[in-house]
Amino acid sequence: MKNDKTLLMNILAIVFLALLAYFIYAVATSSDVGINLMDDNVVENRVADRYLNKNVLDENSQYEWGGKAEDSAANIVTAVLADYRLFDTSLEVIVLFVTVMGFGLVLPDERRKIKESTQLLFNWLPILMTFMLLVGGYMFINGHLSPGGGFPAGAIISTAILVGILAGKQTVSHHTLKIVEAVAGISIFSLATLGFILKGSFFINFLEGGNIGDVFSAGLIPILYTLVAFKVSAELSGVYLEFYKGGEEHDHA
Amino acid sequence: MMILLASVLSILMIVAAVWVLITPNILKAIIVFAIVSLVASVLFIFMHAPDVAITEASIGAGITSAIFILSYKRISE
Amino acid sequence: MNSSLFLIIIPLMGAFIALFAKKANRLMAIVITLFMEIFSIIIYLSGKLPVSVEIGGWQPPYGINFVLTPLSVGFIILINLAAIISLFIIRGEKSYQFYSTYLVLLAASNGIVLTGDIFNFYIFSELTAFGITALIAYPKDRKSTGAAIKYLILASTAAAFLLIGIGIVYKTLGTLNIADIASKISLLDPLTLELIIILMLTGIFVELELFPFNMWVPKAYLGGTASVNVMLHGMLGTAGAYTITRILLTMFTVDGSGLLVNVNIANSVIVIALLTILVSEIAAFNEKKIKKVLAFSSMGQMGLIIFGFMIGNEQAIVGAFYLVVANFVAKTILFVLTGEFIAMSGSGNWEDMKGIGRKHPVAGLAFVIGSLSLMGVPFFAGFWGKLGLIQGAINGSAFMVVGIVIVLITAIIEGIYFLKIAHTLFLEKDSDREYLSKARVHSIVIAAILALAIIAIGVKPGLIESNINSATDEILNSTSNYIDIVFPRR
Amino acid sequence: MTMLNIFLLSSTSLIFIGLYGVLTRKNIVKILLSLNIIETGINLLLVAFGYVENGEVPILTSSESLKNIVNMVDPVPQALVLTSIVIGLGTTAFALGLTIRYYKTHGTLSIDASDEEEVMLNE
Repeated sequence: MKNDKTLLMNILAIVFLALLAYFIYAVATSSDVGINLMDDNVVENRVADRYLNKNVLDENSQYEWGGKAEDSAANIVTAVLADYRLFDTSLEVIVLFVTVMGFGLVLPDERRKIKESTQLLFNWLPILMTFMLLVGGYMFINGHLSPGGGFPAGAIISTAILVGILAGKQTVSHHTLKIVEAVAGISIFSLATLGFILKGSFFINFLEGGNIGDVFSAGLIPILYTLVAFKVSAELSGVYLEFYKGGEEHDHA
Repeated sequence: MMILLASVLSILMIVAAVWVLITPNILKAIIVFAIVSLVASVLFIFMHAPDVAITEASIGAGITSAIFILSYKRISE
Repeated sequence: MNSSLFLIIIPLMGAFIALFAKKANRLMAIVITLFMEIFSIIIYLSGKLPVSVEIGGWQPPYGINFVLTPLSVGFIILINLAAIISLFIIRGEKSYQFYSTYLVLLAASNGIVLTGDIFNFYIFSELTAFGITALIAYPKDRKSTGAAIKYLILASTAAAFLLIGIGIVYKTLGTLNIADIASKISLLDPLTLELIIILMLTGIFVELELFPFNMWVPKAYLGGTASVNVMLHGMLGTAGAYTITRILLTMFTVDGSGLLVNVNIANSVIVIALLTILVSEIAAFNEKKIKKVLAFSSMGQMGLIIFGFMIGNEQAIVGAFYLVVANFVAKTILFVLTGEFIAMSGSGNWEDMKGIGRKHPVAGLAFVIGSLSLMGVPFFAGFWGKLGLIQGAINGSAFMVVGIVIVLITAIIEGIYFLKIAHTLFLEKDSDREYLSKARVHSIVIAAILALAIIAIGVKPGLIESNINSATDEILNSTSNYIDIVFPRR
Repeated sequence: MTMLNIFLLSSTSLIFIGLYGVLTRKNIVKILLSLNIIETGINLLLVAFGYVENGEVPILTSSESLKNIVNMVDPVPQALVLTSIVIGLGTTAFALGLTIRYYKTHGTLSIDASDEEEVMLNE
C-alpha cells in the first residue's frame, strides 16, 4: 500500500516536471512578436548600463580610472550590492539574524561538551586561525576593489571559530557574540538613519567618495562591509556554538 | 577548450546532484552535495562572476555543508 | 515623506535592542507597535499621498523605492492594528527571541506592502516566512514543529519559483522596479509573459492560502498560540491580499485597467479560488477543533477575496475590499475569543465549550456578531462585501454564474456550522462545569470594540466608502495612480 | 553548443532534479538537500542570464578595463545571487534546527509522520 503511494507520487512528479519542461521549451523557442526569453538584451534603458557607466544621477557624466564618480567602488557588483541596492543588503543581514535566532530557539537544549582533539590540530590552531582572520579581514576591507565582500569574509572569519571548536577550544563566549551581533546590527541601521539626518534620504552613501581604485574610496562601503562581516561571523559562530556546550549566561533570558 | 571543460563540469555536477537524491546514506549525500556546490562555484568563475564564486564556495559549499554535517551528527546520536 | 522609512528602521532596531531588554521587551514591543500605527495613520491623513519615496538617493528604477498610496497605507494601518491586538493577547511570553522575531515580522509585513521593487518584495516575503515560522515553532511541541517545518519547506520552494520569475523579468525587461515592469509589460512575447505570470503566481499562492498549496494552513493555525494566529491572519493574510492587488492587478494588466493580460490565467485563478472556497468550507463543516474551523473559514474568505479581485469590474473590487476589511475585523474577534475559550475549557474542541456564552455574554455576543459578518448577513460588515461580489459577478461573463452559486451555497454551509458553535456556546448547559481560568477582561474589551465596528460598518457602509472607492480607483486606473507617481516625467 | 547554452541547460536540469527531490523524497534532510540543489540551480541560472559571450568581469582594475565597459557581463544578477545565497544559508540553518527538534518530537525523519498527538513518544 505504502509502496503504491510512493510510486504514484513519483509518476505524478515526473509527469508534472515533464509538462513544465515542455512548457519552458515552448517558451524558449517561441517566435511571436515581442521580447523572447532567449533574445539578447534588446530592451533600451537596462538598469545595468547606467550602473556600469556610473551615470545614474547625471546621464551625461563620464568617469576615469583614478578619478571621481558618483560611486567610486571599482568592483561594480559591490557598487550595486552595497550602494545602489544597499537596502536589500541590510535586509539580507536581518534574514540571517532572524533565521539564526530561530535556529537557536528551536534547537533542543542538551548540548555536548567540546571534545579535546588531536595534538596536531591543537598545535597548529593559532596559525590556522590567524591565517583565516587575515584572509577574512583582507576581503572585507578590499570588498570595493576586488572580489569578496562582507558576507564571504564573515563566513571565513567564522570558520576560524569553527576550527577552534574542532580543536577543543572555545575562543569566544555566547555573550560576546550576542553583543557583537547587536552592536553591528544597530550600527548599520544607525548609519542609514544618519544619512537621513545629514542628506535627507535613508541608506544614502553620505561620505566623500574618493578616487576609483584607492583603498580609501567608495565612501561608506568599506565601513558597512566591516560591520556586515562582523555580524555575519558572529551569527555563524553562534550556530556552531549552539551545537556544543556553551556558557551558562545566554540561556535564561 | 573552455567549452569542453565547462560541459564536463556541468555533467559532473548533474551526476552528483542525481547521486544526492538516490543514495540512501545521508552523510554521503551531504558530502556529494558539497561537490555540487564546489563545481557550481567553478562554473561561476567561467561566467565571469568571481564575487559569486567566492561566496558560493565559502557559504554554499563550506558553511552549509558544515551545518548539515553537525546537525546530522546531532540527529544520529 | 522620506521619513516613512522609519516604519522599517524602528522595528528592526528594536529587534536588536530586544536582545538585551530582558523584562522590558514586551513594553518596548508595544510602544514600537503603537508608534507604527500612529505614524501610519498620520501618513494617511497628511494629504501628501500618493507619493514615491527614493531610498539611498537613487531615483527609481535604479534605486529601490517605496510607493505610498491610499491603498498601501490603508493596508499598513490594518496590519499594524492586528499587530497591536496580537501583542495584547499574549500569554506570559518573556523570552527575547519571541519579541525580536515579532519585531522583524512587523517590519517585514510593513515592507511587503510599501515596497516598489520586485526583488525587495522577494526579500520581505522571505523575512515574513522566516518570522512566522519561528513564531509558529515557538511552543516547540509536536504539532508546532511539524507545522513549522512543513510551512518552511513549502514557502522556500514557492519563493524559489518567485525568484526564477524575477530573474526572467530582469533578463527580458532589464529592470526590477514594479512600476517600470508594469509600463513595459506589453513589449513581451505573450508566451514568455505567461511563463512569468505562472512562476510569480506560484510564488505568492502559498501566502494566499489557495487550494493546492494550502495544506499548511490548518496545521499552522493549530500549532500556533492565539496571538500568533492573529498575526498569521491579520498581518500575513492582509499582506497577502495586498500582493494580489500589486503583483497581479498592477503589474500584469492591460494598460493598467485592473484586468489581467492573459484571460486564460485569470480564468484559472478564478476556478482555483472557487475550488478553494468549496473545499475549505466543506472541510470546516466536518471539523471538531475550533481553531481548524477558523483556519478553513480563513482560507474560504481568502478565496472569496481573490474571486472578487479577479472578476475585475468596479463593483466586484469594491466588494473585495469590503471583504478584506470585514474579514480582518471578524476573524480577529474570533481568534482572540477562541484563545480565551480554549484557555478556559482546556480543550480545542468546540463541543467542550458548552455554556461559555452564558458565563461571558459580551464575549459570546461578539463571537456571534463576528460569525454573522463572515456569513454575510445584512446589517453586518461582511454583507456589503458579498453583495458587491455578486453584483460584480452578474455583470461579468456568463461562467461567473457558477461563482455566484458557489458563493451562496458556501454562505449557507458557513451559516450552519457557525450557528452550531453559537448554539453550543449559548443554549447547551453544563451546570457542574468548572473552568480552568477566567477570561481576561482586555481580550473581551478588544472583541467588543471590534464587534461594534462590524455593526457600525454594516449599518452605515458610508463610514469607509470614500477610502474603499479611492483604493478601487487606484486599481482600475493604475497607470495614472501608480506608474505616473513613480515616474512623473514620462 | 555555446557556453551560454551549457550554463542554461545545466542550471535548468539542477532545478528540475531538485524539484523532483522535493516532491518525492520522504527524509527531511534529503528534502533540504534537494532545496539547496534548487537554490544552486537558480543561482547558476540567474548569473547565466547576465552572461555575455567573451565578456569581461565587472570589476575595474586599470584604465584599460574602462574601455571594456560595453563588454562587461551584467552585474545586477550577480548582486541578486549574492543575496539569494545568503538567504539560502538562512533557510537551511533554520530548517535544520527544526529538523533536529522534529526528530526529538516525532522520533523519525519522515515528513509523513502525523502531527496530531495520537502517538506519544517521548512524553
